[in-house]
Amino acid sequence: MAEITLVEAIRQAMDEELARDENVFIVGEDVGVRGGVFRATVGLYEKYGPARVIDSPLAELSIVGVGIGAALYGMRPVCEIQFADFIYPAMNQIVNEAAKMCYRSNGEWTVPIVIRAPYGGGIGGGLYHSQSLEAFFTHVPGLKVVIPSNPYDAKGLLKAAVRDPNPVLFFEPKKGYRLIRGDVPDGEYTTPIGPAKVSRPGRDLSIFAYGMMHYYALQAAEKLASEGIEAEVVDLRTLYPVDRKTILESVKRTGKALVVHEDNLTGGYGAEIAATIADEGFTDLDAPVRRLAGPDVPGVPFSHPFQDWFMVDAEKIVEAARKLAAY
Amino acid sequence: MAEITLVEAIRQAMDEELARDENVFIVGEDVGVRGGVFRATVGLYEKYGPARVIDSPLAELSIVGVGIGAALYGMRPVCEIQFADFIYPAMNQIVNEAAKMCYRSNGEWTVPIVIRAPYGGGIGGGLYHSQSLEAFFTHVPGLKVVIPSNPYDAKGLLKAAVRDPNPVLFFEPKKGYRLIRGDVPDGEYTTPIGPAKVSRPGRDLSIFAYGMMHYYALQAAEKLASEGIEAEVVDLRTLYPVDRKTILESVKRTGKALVVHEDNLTGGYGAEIAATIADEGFTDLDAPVRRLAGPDVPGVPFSHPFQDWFMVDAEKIVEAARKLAAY
Amino acid sequence: MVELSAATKKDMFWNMLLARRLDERAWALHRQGRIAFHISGIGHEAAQVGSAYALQRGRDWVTPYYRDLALMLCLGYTPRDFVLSLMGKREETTSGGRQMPSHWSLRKANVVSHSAPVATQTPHAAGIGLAIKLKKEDKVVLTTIGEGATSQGEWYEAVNWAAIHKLPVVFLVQNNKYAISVTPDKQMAVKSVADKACGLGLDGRAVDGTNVFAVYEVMHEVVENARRGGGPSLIEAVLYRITPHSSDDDDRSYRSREEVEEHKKQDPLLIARAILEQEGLLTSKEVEEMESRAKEIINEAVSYAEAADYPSVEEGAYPVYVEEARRG
Amino acid sequence: MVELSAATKKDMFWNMLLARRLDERAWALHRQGRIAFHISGIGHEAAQVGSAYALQRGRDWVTPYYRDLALMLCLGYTPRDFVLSLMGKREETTSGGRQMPSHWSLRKANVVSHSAPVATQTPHAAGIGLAIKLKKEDKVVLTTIGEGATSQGEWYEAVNWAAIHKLPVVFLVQNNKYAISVTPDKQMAVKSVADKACGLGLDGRAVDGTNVFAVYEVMHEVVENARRGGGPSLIEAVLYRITPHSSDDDDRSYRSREEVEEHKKQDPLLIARAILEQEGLLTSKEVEEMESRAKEIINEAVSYAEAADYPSVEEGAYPVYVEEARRG
Ligand SMILES: Cc1ncc(C[n+]2csc(CCOP(=O)(O)OP(=O)(O)O)c2C)c(N)n1
Ligand SMILES: Cc1ncc(C[n+]2csc(CCOP(=O)(O)OP(=O)(O)O)c2C)c(N)n1
Ligand SMILES: [Mg+2]
Ligand SMILES: [Mg+2]
Repeated sequence: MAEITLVEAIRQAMDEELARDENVFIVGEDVGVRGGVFRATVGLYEKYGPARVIDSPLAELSIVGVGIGAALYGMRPVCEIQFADFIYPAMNQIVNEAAKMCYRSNGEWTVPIVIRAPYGGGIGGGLYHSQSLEAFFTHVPGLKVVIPSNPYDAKGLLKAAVRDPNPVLFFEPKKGYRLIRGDVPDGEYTTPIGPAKVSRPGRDLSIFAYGMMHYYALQAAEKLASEGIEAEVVDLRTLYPVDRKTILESVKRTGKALVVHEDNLTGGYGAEIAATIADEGFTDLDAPVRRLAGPDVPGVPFSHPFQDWFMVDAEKIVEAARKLAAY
Repeated sequence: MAEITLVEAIRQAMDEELARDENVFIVGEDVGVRGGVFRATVGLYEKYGPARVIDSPLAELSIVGVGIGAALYGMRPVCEIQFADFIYPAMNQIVNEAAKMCYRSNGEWTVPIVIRAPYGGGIGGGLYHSQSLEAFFTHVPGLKVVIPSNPYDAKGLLKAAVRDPNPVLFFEPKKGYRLIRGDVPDGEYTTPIGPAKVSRPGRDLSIFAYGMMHYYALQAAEKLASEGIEAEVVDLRTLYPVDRKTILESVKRTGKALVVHEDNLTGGYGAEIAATIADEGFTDLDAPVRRLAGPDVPGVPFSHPFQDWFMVDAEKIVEAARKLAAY
Repeated sequence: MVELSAATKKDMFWNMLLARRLDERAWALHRQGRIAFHISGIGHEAAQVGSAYALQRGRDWVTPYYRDLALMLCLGYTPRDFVLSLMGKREETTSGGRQMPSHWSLRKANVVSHSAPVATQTPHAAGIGLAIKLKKEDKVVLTTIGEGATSQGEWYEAVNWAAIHKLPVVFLVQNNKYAISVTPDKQMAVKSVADKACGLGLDGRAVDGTNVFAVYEVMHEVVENARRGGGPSLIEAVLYRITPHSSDDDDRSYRSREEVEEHKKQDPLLIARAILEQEGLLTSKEVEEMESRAKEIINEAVSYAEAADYPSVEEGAYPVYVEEARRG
Repeated sequence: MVELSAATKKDMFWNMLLARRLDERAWALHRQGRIAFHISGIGHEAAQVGSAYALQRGRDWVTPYYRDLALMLCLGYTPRDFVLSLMGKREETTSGGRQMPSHWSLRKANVVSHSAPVATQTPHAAGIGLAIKLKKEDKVVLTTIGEGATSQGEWYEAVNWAAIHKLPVVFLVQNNKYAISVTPDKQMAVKSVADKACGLGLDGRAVDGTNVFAVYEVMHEVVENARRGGGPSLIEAVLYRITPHSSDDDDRSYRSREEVEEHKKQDPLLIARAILEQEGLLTSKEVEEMESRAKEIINEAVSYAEAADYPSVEEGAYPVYVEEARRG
């Protein structure tokens, strides 16, 4: 057991999977000698060589499209998109190809690919190095969408993603890369893709979050507890397909739901969670289903007062939870 | 006043806007001599010439990207994406460029572009000629997303879209192109982008729909009325930014909400409507907020029994509404 | 080049003929209202059959496009498979009735499932080529496309990958002079699609796509070159789309009947037949026999498919994920 | 070509020098922790200044990229504007503090706002070129980019458009040998970026991007050719990125110090100075004067920007739509 950072957990997962299965390879911009701009692949090029850790041309469409081709052949590519903000050129390959391949060929062809992308703001990246893109993909049957909130899950989920026979989008909260630390066991383990996790039980309201926002939600719950409000925190982890059961059970216990994400509000991922609760959890509700999310602007603006204004943080969660608890 | 088809209304709108403003031009695949694969631009090439009605290379990214450039220069491009299913290569230009231009330049640059795309199933088009894509764009601040349900609105909204200083995505229910007919006045008019419309008042429940589903919702309401259930039908028309006021007022009147779309359920556009109601309309609700939508599969499968299974129709709306009314 | 045996040459002709008659039957079925959609490969047979025979069929890989009926028949796809697909029947082999007709998939022949958005199959070919290279195997990938679709950035990125990494990929462009209604001068500023190769750093050549043996010769050379590690090639097969784009198209709006009639003189089937007859390898009688064999096979396929069941709707819900696949 | 006057040549040198000193100051501010991010144009000055002077500045259009500080200064962007941007202050001219530094926009000089995703500005240039052509005006669009970003399909599609329609666009590629850590041999299979032109059907040329006058000469020719309706050109300016990719980068992980030092000998600023001195157009004294003028201007810019206000947060909510723009 050792305490490591989120990014180190991710690096370890790739290292171990490269060692385990020779069909696994890494492809992306600057993943080779540079070790990735966030250093998530550092040392892997030296250890596994240029055939297993491939510096791609600067072209995301082909990173994914070529990855899909290799996956069709039986390889297990792990594609890195340098920032989630740059994934759009690959949308056609992800949504029309990877996601639909199994269904459209009635299971004849499958695409076991992992697409990793750092997401989220709070790091001074402005409109184009801060985006959260889960809402674009959590609407696409055939994909799995995973967002870890801590090193243990990050490592276990990424290893599971590499072994998953389906295309998996793996979004990593880049602000947490070095900020979030946690214990990771020495031996081999995976964390199943699918189940959400009640990371802190409570009775007064449920807070649903993931990634960086889950980190803040736990901090908020701590603060709320000191005020006598017991918030249950649920880490969604696998956003798609989502674990509706855990969500609804939590609402049954607490009667109140606060869905938190950093992406902008309207049409964001939280809408689906709120809609699910408003339908299947309706009779358990003691209050409106609340969402706390980024404002409806085109991105996280650069100047730091703007950024602080945009970002959801522990303080804002406390405030929203406090109001909801008092409803 | 003349009764015309949906596609003819769209054609007329472009014809009139081309005549009105020399900055307007049409660009897309086969929009020239061929008059568009759905004949939406028929006759325009002959009337306005190859400089105003431009056959693009087979490359959607550049149809939109070049359109954006021309719009920056002050032109008013109307870009046609032959089928909405083929819009993904242009996502980067739509989401990262068109949508964010005004905000990121603090209003210095604007992109008055219209992107038209036929959407939806029920025409034997299989996975790749049947997609509904509104959910990808109704999450993107800076865009406007419009879907007309009848010839009158289609003409008025498209003319308004051409004159709108912002980027407008205009999705057209292709199944309704020739099926949906309606009166259109002879003179000039526009229909404002923004407001939803109560297209049929009722007291027992509210049905929220748009495009083809709105057409079916009206049929369903007719049927329901014969059973003594008075459904209020709301045509959302402008999906983004959405008219929350009209939605919430309707729920206040009826106490029950059924959101209908043909796109698959999870993460679909209906989630946002349901989530809004579950928050701001919570105290008005007498029943769970229901959504009726396509199944969570990667697309509309080709074989006609499959297609019938996938598609939401009047019958399915009646059934869902009946259940909700009885709640 | 490897000299083709008489039997092989006749076999090539037979596949062209079978593809043509099957394609014609599809048009007939459409006119009769027995099917809803057909997209045709008439005029493309030489390019496809010549290419197919240059492959180690069943061993090499293919990411094809929708006009490749003749190619598919050479690779083991059957007329029955095709008619099942036209009719969207349950037994349909590429997708169980999920995809439109002519959206191929044939795992046993390493033919990858493709979609309708043009050019998406091209990066897959590069990726398969990369995998072959990483695994140090001596296989080749063929990927096909129309000339219009080479305007997609997707195509450029894929060819670029193959060129950089010297991947064993052959990019075959079937230049039939139209992308629905749009002519090549509106797609590209180069005179020939083959010219695109020089900007990407690979070998590029144009070949008469109406002559099956000419196509075979060039394709055989570049396929074997790729197999030996010589890297990718871009081959443009110059031909003509004799039919409308698809059964939904009305080509009279954008081209004259005279133009089409003129090109019918360059019918690849007639050209192949003339060559074989001139070489004394084929008699009229043999052609007649082939014709009736084709008719028989196609009749059988139509009856079979028409009697076959539609899928039952519950099946439509699967397999979204591999875990739900019945046959994976 | 038009012979440049002595005054103009000195002016070009001055802009290079000012850009260099401003850029160096940005690095210093970053080391001091007074700014959070800088992306540098050191080594790119000749390519940019030579290009700027080939334009009818204020009349022609530009869709630039992030390294274009020297270009922007020639077009009327000021050191004060730049430092305001580095610090994200309210008065910041390109975006009111919304965008990262070096994401230019200067409406009065027809410089279009660009984003971080590389190559997205290229289709905009084609579209502006199309508009100019449709309006029958005699303006030209310059668009700039790095060599790595020419791997994007987006770039290919845009250049293709310009070539097909003979649009008045000049595509300038600043080949600085790196895309962050990735070298051109991993981006393309052609020897020179200029070779990409032949596959797209336009004129392509490489020029020594460290010699401002050589760049000017070529750019002047192709800009005027485009203006006359002669169509687009692709110009590769060959140079070297002397600094790390950005202040977030550590280039020691992928290139040696020796390599960098070697290239510093080809410093465009030194080369321009040597040429002007040799031509007897510039004295050491004049250079000294320029140096102190630059220092003064930059000092003023830094003091001004540092004293300036941050935006107030309510402003962050606007202008998502044109209707909400305060200044539109
Ligand atoms: C991305 C995308 N855009 C548009 C279409 C609609 N479409 C189908 S085929 C076609 C023309 C293709 O022309 P070409 O590539 O020359 O192939 P051909 O059909 O002539 O063999 C078009 C525009 C599509 N399938 N995919
Ligand atoms: C679409 C996209 N992918 C990745 C990045 C991250 N990125 C920023 S600059 C850069 C390298 C650009 O190299 P090049 O085009 O050669 O320009 P240079 O920086 O060398 O001037 C990369 C990979 C980006 N900005 N946009
Ligand atoms: Mg064609
Ligand atoms: Mg570079």
